[in-house]
Amino acid sequence: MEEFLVWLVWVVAALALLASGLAVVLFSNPFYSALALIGNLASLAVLYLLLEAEFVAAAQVLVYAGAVVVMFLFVIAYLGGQADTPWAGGPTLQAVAAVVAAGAIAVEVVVVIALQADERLSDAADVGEAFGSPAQIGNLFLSDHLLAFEVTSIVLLVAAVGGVILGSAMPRPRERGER
Amino acid sequence: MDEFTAPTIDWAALSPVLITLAGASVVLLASLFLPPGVRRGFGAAVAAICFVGAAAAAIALFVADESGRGIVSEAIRRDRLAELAQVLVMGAGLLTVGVSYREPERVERAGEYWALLLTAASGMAFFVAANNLMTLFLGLEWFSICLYVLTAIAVERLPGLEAGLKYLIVGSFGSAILLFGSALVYGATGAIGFEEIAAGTAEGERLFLVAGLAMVLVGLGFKASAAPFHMWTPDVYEGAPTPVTGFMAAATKVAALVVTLRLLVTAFPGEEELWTVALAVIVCASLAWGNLAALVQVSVKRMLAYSSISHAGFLLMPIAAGNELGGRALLYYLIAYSAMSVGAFAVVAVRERELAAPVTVGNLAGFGWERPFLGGSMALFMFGFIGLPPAGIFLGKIYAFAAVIERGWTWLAIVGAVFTAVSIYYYVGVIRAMFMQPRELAVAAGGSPPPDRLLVASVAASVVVAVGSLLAADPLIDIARDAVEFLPFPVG
Amino acid sequence: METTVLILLPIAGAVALWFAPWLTPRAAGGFALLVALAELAFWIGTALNFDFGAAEPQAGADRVWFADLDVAYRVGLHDYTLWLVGLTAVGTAAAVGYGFWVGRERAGVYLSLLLFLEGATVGVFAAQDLVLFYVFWEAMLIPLYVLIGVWGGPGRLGATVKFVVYTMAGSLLMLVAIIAAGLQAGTFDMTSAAGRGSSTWIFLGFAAAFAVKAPLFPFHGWLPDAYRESPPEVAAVLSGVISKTAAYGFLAIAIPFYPGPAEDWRVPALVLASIGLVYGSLLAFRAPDVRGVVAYSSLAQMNLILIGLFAANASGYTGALLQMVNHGLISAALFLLAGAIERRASTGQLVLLGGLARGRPVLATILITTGVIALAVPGSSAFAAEFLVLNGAFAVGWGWAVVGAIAIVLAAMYMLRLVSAVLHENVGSAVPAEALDLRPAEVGVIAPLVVVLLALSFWPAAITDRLSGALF
Amino acid sequence: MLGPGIAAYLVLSVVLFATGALGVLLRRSPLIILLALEIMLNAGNLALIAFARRLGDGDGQIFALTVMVVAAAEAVLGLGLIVAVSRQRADLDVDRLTSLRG
Repeated sequence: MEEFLVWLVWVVAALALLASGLAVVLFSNPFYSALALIGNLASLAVLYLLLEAEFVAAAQVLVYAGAVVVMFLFVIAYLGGQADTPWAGGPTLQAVAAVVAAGAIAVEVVVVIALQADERLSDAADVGEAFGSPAQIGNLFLSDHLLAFEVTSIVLLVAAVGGVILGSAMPRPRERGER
Repeated sequence: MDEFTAPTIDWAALSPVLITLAGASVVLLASLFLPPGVRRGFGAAVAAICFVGAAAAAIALFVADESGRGIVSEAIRRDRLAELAQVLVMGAGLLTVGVSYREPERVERAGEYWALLLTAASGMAFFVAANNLMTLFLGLEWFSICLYVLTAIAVERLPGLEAGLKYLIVGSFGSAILLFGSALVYGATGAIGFEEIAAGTAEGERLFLVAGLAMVLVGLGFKASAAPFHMWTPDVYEGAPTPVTGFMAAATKVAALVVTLRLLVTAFPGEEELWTVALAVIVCASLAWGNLAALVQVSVKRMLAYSSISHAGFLLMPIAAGNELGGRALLYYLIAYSAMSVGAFAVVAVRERELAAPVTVGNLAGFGWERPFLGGSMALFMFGFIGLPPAGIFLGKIYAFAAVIERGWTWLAIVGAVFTAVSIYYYVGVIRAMFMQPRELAVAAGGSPPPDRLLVASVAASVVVAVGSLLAADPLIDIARDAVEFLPFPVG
Repeated sequence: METTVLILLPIAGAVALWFAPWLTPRAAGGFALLVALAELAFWIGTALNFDFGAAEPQAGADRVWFADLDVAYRVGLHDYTLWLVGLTAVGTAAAVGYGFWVGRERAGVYLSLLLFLEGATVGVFAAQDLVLFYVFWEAMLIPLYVLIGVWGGPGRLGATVKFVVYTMAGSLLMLVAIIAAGLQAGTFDMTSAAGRGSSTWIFLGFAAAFAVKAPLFPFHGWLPDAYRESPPEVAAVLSGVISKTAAYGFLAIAIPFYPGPAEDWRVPALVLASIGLVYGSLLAFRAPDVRGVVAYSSLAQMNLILIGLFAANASGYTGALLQMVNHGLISAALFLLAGAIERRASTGQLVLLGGLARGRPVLATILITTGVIALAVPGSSAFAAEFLVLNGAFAVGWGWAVVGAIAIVLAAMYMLRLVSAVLHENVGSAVPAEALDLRPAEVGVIAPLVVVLLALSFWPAAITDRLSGALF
Repeated sequence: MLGPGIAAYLVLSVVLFATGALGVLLRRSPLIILLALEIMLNAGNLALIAFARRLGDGDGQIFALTVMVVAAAEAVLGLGLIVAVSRQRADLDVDRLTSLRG
C-alpha cells in the first residue's frame, strides 16, 4: 500500500514536473512562465522528499518559490509590456545547436534507460534516519564543505553588489549620456 | 549523530584569496565614506597593493614547499600549479589597475569597480586551486558573476549592458552543462573529489562517466572560449569596457585552462584516450574558426576576440598532448599570453579614448607614429601573437608544437602552423594600419586625452614580460616544470 | 665571443637608436653608419685571426637557453659562414651609408631597422642551434616587413603582404620540421651529429622555407613586387644578403643533415632550379625597368647557386659559395645604382632612360664594371664561380651544365641590354640634362662593393682556398 | 527504497535538462531564457540528489544546496541586467532592439 502511494506521488510529481517545465519554456507570456516555474519547483521538492532530501526540499520551496520566483514576478510586473521583448543577443546558430543538444540528450536518455534495463541503477544505498536531515547537512557544511559554504556567501554578496550597480542605472540627461 | 569536529584550516594557503577579498571589502566600505574625488585613487591603490600582496603570498607559498596538499578535506589544493596560476591572475589584475585607472566609466562607480576586480581575481585564485567538482563549480560562478557585472558596469552604455546580459546567459548555460556533467560524474564514481573520481573510475558506470566528462569539457570550453563554444566571445569582448576585456582575455584564460589541465589529468587519467582526442578536435575547431573569422573583422576588439579564440586552440593543444611537456608548455605560454593580452587591449583603450569611438582597423591609421611607444608595443604584441620573436609566445608555440609532436601528433602541429600562417594576415593588418596608412584616413581625433602614465607603465610591463619571457626562458620553464611535475600525466 | 659581438653590436646600435628619438636625422645617420663600419672593422679583425681549415665552428659561444629541450645560445663561425657574415657587413654598411645620404624620413627608425636586420642576418649565419637559427630567421622578417611597408613605393602594401605570407608559410613548416628533428635527436645542437637523419618530411619542411626565401623557381611570387617596391638600399640588402640565408640553409642544414632525402630530391630540385635559371634570365631580358632586370637576374643567379648546391660535390659547393658572395656584392651594387638612376630620372623605365653615360663618367664606369663582372666575363670572379658550379653540375649530368651555360649567355644579353639602355642610345625622355654624375657619397657607398668584386676577380682563391673540407 | 528506482529520477532530470536547454536555445525573450536556465540548473540538482540517494552520500545534497544559491545569484543579476537594458532602451531608442550583432 505504501509502495503504491509512493508510486502515485511519484507519477503525479513527475508529470507535473515535465508539464510545468514545458510550460515555462513554451508560454509566450513570461508571467505565465514564471508561474509555471513555481509548479516546476514544487514538484521537484516533492521528488526531493521521495529521495529523502528533506532539507533540500525545504530550501527549494523557501528559496526558490519563496524568493527567486517572486523576484521574477516583480520584475515582470515592473517591465509590463516590455517584458517579452524579443532580443537578438541570445546564443546564435540556434537551429544547429538545438539539434545537436537534442541529439546528445536523446542519446543520454537511451543510455539511462539501457542502464535501467540492466538493473544497475535500481539499487540504492540503505540510509539511516539522519540522511538528508538539517543536522547532517549542517555538519557537512561546517566541516568537509566549509569552503563551499563560505563561497556561496561570497557569491551572494557579489550578486548583491551587482544588483545595486545595475539598479543605479538611471536614465541620464542626453548631453552627458552621449559619450 | 556524529560528533562535530571543526576542520583545521591552512590560512596561509588561502592567503592569495583572502588578501584580495579583504581588499575588496575595504574598497567597498571605504567608498561609502570617502568623498567621490578620492575614491578612484584610493581604490586603485588598495587594488594594486592587494594584487601585489596576493602575488607575493602566492610566490612565497610556491617557494615554501614543493609538495602539494589538500585544504579542508581536499576541497582545494595548495600546490604549485595553483600558486603559479594565482601569480598570473594577480599579475593580470595589477596590469589592469594601471590600464583602467583613467577609464571614463570608472569615475562614477570607482569603489564597486575596484572591489569587483579584486573579487574576480580572488575567485579565480580559488578556482585554480579547486580540487572537487563543487569547489570547481562554485569558483567558476564566483569569478564569472564578477565578470558579468564588470562587463555591464558602464550602466549607461547599452552595448555594455547587452554584452553583460549575453555573457550571463551564455555563461550560465555553460555552467548548467558543467553542473549536469558534474552530477553524472558524481553518479558514476560516487565522488566529487578529483582523486576519488580517478580512483572510482574503474568500477563506475562508464557511459555516465563519458557523458559527464563530455559535458564538463563543454562547460569549461565555454569559459576558455574555445570553438564551438565561443559564440559569446566577440560580442562580450566588444561590449565590455576595454580594460575589463583585457582582464577577461588574460585572467579567465589562465584560470579556465589551468583548471582544465588539473581536472583532466588528476580526475580522468583513465579516460585519456577520450579527452585527448576530444581536445584535439576542439583545438582544430578553435584554430579554424578563430583565425578565419578574424580575417574579416573591422573592429579591433572583435578581431582580438577571435584571436583569443584561436589562442584558446593553441593553449589547449598542449593539454591535448596529455604529457608533462604539454603541461610546461601551457603554463609557459600563459605567462607570455596573459601579459600581452592586457597590453594589447590597453593600447586599444588609449585609441578608444582618443577617438571617443570604437576602434577599427581603419581608424588606427597613423597611431603608430603619433604614439611611438604604444604603437611600437602594439606592433610587438601583434608580431608576438603571430608567434614571432622577440615575444615569448614564440617559444610557447614551439613548446606546444613540441608537446603534440612528442605525443606523435605531428599533424596537429602542422594544423597549428597552417593557421598561424593564416593569422599573419589580420595581425599584420593592425601594424599596417598603425604605421603604413596616412593619418588622414582616421576619423578626426576628439582631443588629446591627458597623459596616462599608469597605463603606459602597464603596457611597458607587458612588453617586459613578453620579451623577458623569451630571454629568461630557462628559469620560467623550470617554474612551469615545478608547477606541473606532480600531476599524473597519462601520456609519456 | 667574437661571433656574439658580431650579432649583438648592430642590434645594440639599433636599440640605442630606437630609444634616442630626439637625435637629429644627421646624428642618427652618422651613428648608424659608425655602427655599421665598426661591425665591418670587427669582422675584418675576426677574419684575420680566423683559423681556416678547422672543421669546428670558431669564435663561438655556448650558453644554455632552456635546458629541458637542450636549446642553447650556440653560435660560431665556420670558414664558409665567415664570408657570408662579411658579405652581410659590407652590404649593410653600404645600405646604411646610402640610406643616410639619401635622407629617409624618420631616419633614426629606418636605420635602426637596417641595423637590426644586419644583426639578425649575422645570427642566422652564426647560429649553431636550430631553435636559435629559427629565432634569427624570423627576426629578419620583422624589420624587412616594416622597411618595405613604411618606406616602400606606392605598391608596398600588397608587396609586403605577399612577402610575409609567402615566407612565413614556408618558415612555419620549417618550424614543425625543426621541432620534430630536435625531439628525435634529443637536442637542437646543429654541431652534434644527432640532428641528422633520413626523414623526408623533415627535409621537405626545411626545404620549403629555404625554397621560398631563395627563391627556388615556383616559389618566387613575392620577389618582383618586393624588389620593386622596396627602397633601393633595402632591395640591395634583400637580394644581396637576405636571399643568401636561404642558400646557406640548403648548404649548411638541409643538404648535409639529410643526405638521403637530398639525394632523392636532387633531380626535382635541379629541374626546378634550371627552369628558374632560364626563366629568370628570360624575364630579366624582357623586364621593362632597371630594377626588374636586376630582380629577375637575382632570381636567375640564386637558382644557379642552387644548382651548384644540389650538385652536392666539392666543386659545386665551392662555386656556389663564391657565387653567393659575388652575387651579393653585384646585386647590392646594382640595386644601389638603380636607386641612383631613379633619383636622377625619377623613373626606372628603360624606354625613358638612355644616354646617361655622356658627361657622367663615374656612373658609367661603375655601372659598366659591375655589369661586366655580373655577366661573368672570363677573369671575373663571377666567371670563376660559375665555372666551378657548372663543373660541379657536369659531374652530376652534362645536361645541367648545358642549361647553366645557356643561362650564362642569357646573362650576358640582359646585362648588356641594361647597360646600353641606361648609358648609351639616345638621351631618354626622362633624363634631365642637368642630372649630375654620381655624387662622392654615392661613390663612397657603391665603389667599395665594386672594388671588393675586382679584388675577388683577381684573387678568387682568397675564398676558394680558404674553405676547409668541413662542408664536403 | 520505495517507489521507482533511481533510474526513473535520472530520466526525469535528463528530460528536464533537455527542456531547459531547448528553451535557452530557441526562445528569444531574455526573461524566458533566464527561467529556462533555472530549469537546467534544477535538472542538475535533481540528478545530484538522486545520485546522493543512491550512494547514501551527503555530498550530492550539499552540492545541490550550493547550486541553489548560485542560481539565485544568477537570477538576481540576470533580472538586474534585463531591467537596466530595458530602461536604457526606453531612454535611447525604442525602435532599436539591439546594438550588438547577434
